[in-house]
Amino acid sequence: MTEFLTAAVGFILAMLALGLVSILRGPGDTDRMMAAQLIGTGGIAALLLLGTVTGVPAAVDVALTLALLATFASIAFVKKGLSSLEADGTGSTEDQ
Amino acid sequence: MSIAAAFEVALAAVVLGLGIWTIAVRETYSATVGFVAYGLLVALIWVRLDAVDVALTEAAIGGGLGGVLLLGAAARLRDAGPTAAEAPGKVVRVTAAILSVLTAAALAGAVLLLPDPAPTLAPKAVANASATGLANPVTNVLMAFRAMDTMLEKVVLLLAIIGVWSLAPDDAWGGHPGPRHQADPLGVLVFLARLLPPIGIVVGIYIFWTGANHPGGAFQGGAILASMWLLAIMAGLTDTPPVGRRWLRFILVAGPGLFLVVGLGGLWFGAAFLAYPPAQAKPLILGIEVAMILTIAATLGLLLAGAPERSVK
Amino acid sequence: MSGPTVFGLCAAVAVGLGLYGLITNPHPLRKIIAFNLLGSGVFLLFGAVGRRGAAASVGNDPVPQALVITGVVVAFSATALAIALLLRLFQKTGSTTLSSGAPPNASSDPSGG
Amino acid sequence: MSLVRDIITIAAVSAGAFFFLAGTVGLLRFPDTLTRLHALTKADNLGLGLVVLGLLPQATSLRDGLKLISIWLLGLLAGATVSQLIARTARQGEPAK
Repeated sequence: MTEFLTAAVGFILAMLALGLVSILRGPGDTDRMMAAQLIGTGGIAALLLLGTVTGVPAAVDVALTLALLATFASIAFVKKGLSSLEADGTGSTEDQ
Repeated sequence: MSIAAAFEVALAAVVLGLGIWTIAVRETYSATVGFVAYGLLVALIWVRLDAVDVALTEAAIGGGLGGVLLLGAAARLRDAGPTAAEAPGKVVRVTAAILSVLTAAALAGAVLLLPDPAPTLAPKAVANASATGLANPVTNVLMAFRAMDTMLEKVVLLLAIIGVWSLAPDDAWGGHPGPRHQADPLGVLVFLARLLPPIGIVVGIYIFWTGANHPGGAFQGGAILASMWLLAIMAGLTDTPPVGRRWLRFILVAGPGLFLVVGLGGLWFGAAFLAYPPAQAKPLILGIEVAMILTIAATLGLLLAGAPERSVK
Repeated sequence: MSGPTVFGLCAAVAVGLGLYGLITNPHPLRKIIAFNLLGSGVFLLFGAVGRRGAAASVGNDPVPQALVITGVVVAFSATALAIALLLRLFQKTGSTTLSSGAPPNASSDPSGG
Repeated sequence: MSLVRDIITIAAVSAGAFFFLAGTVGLLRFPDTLTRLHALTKADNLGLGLVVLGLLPQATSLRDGLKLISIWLLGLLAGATVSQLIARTARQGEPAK
């Protein structure tokens, strides 16, 4: 069971890494805004599996914290991205 | 190589890959996004190292709040233009590379040559847990055995906020930090900013409360509360308070102030500075932590908001 | 190779990366990021050492853990102060250069080398 | 009993891993931001939900199980709202049609 879960967390980590490569390469900033969202799903899944594998039940609390903070970071990505778009002259409907 | 070892190498490689991206990429915004991802993923390493308290802190403060702080600065400095004039020459680059490789190699050598069996203070920390009545050894070290460090750390937070505020322009002295955010009141952002903070506040208080016996504590809980406050500010639901307000300043000094009073009480009634009387150790520590979580949440939020920019109208 | 060793080596590389970025990157914000990366590497070293000191049913020596938690908070405070200084400098002069010789907004002129 | 639990875990976690694979393939192969956003927030959230479902039989207490479910609900909430915000930004970034 532990071997299976370790393999699963390794697989999800590999998917996360590939996704991060794709997102960080862009081409635009809107793609990069997804990075925190990706960690908010893939990273949390890896963390939950890792907690079960390593025998750390409190990993669930870390996942809970990570879920909240990743959402917060995503919102900040969007807001800061918007403010830089506004600097370029294009406004936003969300901010009107 | 066993499957667990392969996984550990893969995890280290992913985190280091993000580190290389952060250093090597040209654009500052991309580097910042990479650093946020790095900070959030380092929490996985900390869980693997069985240091869940640190994992919580790194995820909340190192990755989340720290990353957003850097991100805000990157967004504002966007039109600063390239600073190619200052780029160091080839000699500096090669020297820096050699220096960095030597430093990393020395540290790697030290890691490989660590003494066996490893020295540890864990048995002592566990054996003396009965002195405070708290089961989490990390909280015991932070709040009792090395309480002086924790108190001074709160003072550092306070000094940082004084430093940030002192950078305000004259006309905004004592005013609101940061811009006033506005958003469509029926939009998605406002919806999330109304829905998430109640959940976040419950989770923050839970992380704080569970810190007595399980991983968690006032910093981690305070960081979650601060992020929820900032979410409401970013959605325009509330404004940053003017930094001249008396109640705000009271909250900012409540944590370190109560800590200092308890510490002096230990000097007066007990054996030494910050010596808790054994019978009241747990209530005293809890009292300090309740004051501290408020102070930490307010301080972290205001550090992210930055220097005052708008005067009180 | 055990877990603490792998992550200890990872930490050593992170310190090296951070140091390189801190010296060579001309942009002050990038220097701050690099410094945070360096600090994170140092914290991970503490974590690896603490993991080796696991004893008495505690998975990681609590004393280095507490030191790292204090360190993370102090590093965050220092970062916040550094960024506030940088933003004020930008607000005041319109540039982020620290060298007093270079005139502001002369960014396209690679005279320094 | 423990065998049944393990089978549920293996099946659900495998299915979750498959959806993470699908999400990543989408991220790598889809041409523009909006479709990639779709791949990320839908497939990955389903993957997270299946991983949570797979870990539920391994949870040691009811409280841990409830926390696992609330993590997934938080993920869903974040995915639904953040993808809207990012998509809006992406629409403003591209030229008007």
